[in-house]
Amino acid sequence: MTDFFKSLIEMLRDPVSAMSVLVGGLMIVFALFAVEAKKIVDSLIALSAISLLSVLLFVVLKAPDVAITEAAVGSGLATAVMLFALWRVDSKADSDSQQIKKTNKQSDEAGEKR
Amino acid sequence: MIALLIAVPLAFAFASIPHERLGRYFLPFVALFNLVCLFFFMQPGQILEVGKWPAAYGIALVLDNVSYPFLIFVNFLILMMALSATLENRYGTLLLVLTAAVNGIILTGDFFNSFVFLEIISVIAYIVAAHKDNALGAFKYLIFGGIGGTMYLLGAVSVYVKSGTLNMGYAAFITDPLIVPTICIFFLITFLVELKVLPLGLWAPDVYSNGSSVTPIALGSIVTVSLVYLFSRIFLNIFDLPSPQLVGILAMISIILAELGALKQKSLGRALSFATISGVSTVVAALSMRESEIASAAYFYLFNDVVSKFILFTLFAYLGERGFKSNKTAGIAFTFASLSVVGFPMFAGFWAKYYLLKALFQVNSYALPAIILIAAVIEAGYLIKWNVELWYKGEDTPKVQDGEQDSEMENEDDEVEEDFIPFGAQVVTLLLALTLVVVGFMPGLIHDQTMNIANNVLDFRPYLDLILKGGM
Amino acid sequence: MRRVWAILVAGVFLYFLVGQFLPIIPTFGNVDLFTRVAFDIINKSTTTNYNAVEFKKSKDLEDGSANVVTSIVVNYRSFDTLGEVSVLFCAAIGVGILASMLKSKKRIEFEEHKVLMISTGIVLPLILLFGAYIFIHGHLSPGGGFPGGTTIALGILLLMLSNNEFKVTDVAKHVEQSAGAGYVVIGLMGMAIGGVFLINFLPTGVVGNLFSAGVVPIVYTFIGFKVGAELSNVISDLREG
Amino acid sequence: MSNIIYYVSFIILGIGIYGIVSQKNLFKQLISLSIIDTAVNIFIVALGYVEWGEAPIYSAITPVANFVDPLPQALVLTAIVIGVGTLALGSILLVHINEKYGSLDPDEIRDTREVVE
Repeated sequence: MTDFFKSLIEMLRDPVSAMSVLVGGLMIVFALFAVEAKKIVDSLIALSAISLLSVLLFVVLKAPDVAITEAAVGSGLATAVMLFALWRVDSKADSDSQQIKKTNKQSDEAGEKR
Repeated sequence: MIALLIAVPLAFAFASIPHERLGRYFLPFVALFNLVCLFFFMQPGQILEVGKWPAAYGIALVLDNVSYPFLIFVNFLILMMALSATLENRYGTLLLVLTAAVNGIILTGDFFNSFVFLEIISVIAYIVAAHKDNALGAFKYLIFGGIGGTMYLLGAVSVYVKSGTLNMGYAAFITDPLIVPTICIFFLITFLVELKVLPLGLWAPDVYSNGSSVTPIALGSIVTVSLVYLFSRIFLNIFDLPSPQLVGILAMISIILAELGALKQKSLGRALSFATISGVSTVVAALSMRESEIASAAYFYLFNDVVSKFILFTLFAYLGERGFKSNKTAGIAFTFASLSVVGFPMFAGFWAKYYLLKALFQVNSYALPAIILIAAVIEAGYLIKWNVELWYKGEDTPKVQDGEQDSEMENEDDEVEEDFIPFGAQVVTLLLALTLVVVGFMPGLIHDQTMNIANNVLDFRPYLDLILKGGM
Repeated sequence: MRRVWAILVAGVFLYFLVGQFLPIIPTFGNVDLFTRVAFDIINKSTTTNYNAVEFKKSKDLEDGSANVVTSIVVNYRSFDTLGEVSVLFCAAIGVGILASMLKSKKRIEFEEHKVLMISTGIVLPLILLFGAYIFIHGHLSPGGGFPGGTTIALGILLLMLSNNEFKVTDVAKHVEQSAGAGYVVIGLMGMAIGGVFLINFLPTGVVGNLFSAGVVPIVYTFIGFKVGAELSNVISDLREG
Repeated sequence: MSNIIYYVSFIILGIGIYGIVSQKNLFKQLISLSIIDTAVNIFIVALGYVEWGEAPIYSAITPVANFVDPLPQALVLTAIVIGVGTLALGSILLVHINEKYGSLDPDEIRDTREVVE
């Protein structure tokens, strides 16, 4: 058992492995949460958390260009675009009750019959 | 000079942003320009190193005996589509970028560059697939295409890691053959998704049956031809196909499933899309045999399948399931195309199947010919059923369907009886039907080209010499 | 049932990745760059013979940008970036087409915050300046056209969040068009002058100076404007609906 | 240097594939696709890491070339932007699906489609 811990500590000495264990583990948890979350808003937040954590990993992997691009494009813009889409999707589902959805179906059928 | 094939469509696409309808009028001229450039100013056997960097470091565009015929065929199809399809605003700009991307994916000699062009084609395909309010089909295609694109990226980077360069020629020369199958599995997954081999091609029926005159042609014929080129470039010319028997069996299963699917479809659009899947799966099954005879027959089969599906889908887009009572010419073209797909003698389809079966018997593999014949029988079944139904639709009154009306000539009196096919579409479908018949009589026209392609595709030596020769 | 099926698929793929693919790629870290193309690209010796590149000292190399990643993205493999720009171009047009086809024309409104209004007034110019800094210094510091353009687009997003009347006008379309056309024109100019498409025809100067990378800063400025205009169009299309 | 980071990116890739196949909600599938993109990007950059290398930029701190492999980073730059392009299209398609079928759950969509067809 002790040599296991020794190798663990020895591995954690250099920054990349340490970061990749800590940040990677956190990302795996967030990824699982993003996939399994009930509400879409939570999984969206988990997704942007994954992107931000991946920025940390890119910095440790000596890739500053990719880190900046991932921060701006990957987590910044992707989350904004998906949030806008989510508001449009949710506002449609929340604001109109089941009733409107029913009329939606009827209007579809009427549309087809015309 | 070769780069003009990609730069000119892109420049026109960027120039056509301000006004929405502008792109539509640029498209035929750009396609014509490409064809003229190809015929008069370019000969195969050239390499262009973009930015004057040596081929291994930068990107090299390779124009050799394999890519030259494919370029001509694809640009011819784009010209036909530009004339026949009714493009709403902004679609012209998209199709201009599609022209550049398709030319790019055929010309490029670089793994990552073909990934970028594949992604451009996929993004345009998602938008075009969402035409006619078919967002669900487009979204399913996006998910499949997204996974396919990521696999291709993984494949391209692992080729770089193992061979040190991204150029196709050098990479194939350097990578040791033991690990090539593992790397090729990534590319294989992408091609199984993009070439609609059934278990991974489940997105195709929804996308192709949305009744638009652009989607099935742009994706079904133009993109499919360029991806068959890339498939044969990567798996026949550069690397070899990992586990070819498995791919062959998968494609054969896909043929049968697609045919059975097409048989039980009630709507013409879905039947045609399943027929397209079975056509392309036949080509993939034949190409996976890696024999020059069979490959040339496969390319001939591809030519016939693409041209006849072009006619079938265009007429389906305009006439829907209303009969040919009011458009006799369209009916003739439709019947010619379906007979050619079935393989009726005196049509191109007959020679396609004939050469394929002959080549397969020479190699005495009997599984694929059996399946091709079964598929032909099933195809004959439902295509003739549809032809009969459409020709004799006149008896019961045609049910009103607001089909494609906003064509170039805005006809005000929208009389219900007279279904209007734009003049361009009529001309194009008749022209293509005519080519099917002409090739039916003189198969040599196309067969020599495909023999030439097949012989060149299978040996890697001239391709590598071209790259080593260096660019102009 | 779907979960079991999903675990099976993921498991098979992971087994292939770890079992067959991992052994053939070099273990993490011990990569010898000599066998890779990147060695010559780092030392900027693809056409000339090898001599060590020194920051602020070596002059008139085949490619002058200090940031090697930028030199790859814009100089050695600038055809990729041309394709890259058209991916974003098509995505922006696609969002435009699909947004205009939406039947329920409903603009997303945010309630106005006094604090946000005032702070945007202060912060926005800095964001735009920072975005411009990123893509102008693309060849010296990390980042380039894409993150710079996106920062500008996010600045405009902040402007949208802070006051509702703000609309992205057609100016963005024209900026996008002229920047895109500019990039292709530079490629064609390279063709006219150097005989080959997308050649770096301007002198490259000393590594590390501002004007040291020939065409690279100009190309990245074009890309920065184009990406900024495009992505602000995408966001405004999503919002206007 | 143990390849921990390879295993981490493979696990996240596996979770992404698991998400696409198992989740019914279409929005979740788009999010899983984005997770796959992020995982692949990390893997590619990790492929280019050289043990004692520095960030590949000539600067006052690193005047002489002792760099990590810059080429995978250039490839990932393009892959990230392509991922966002696909994502933007996916979200607008989702808005369309939601508007036409009223929900993003394939079962409800199937019912509405049966009613419609």
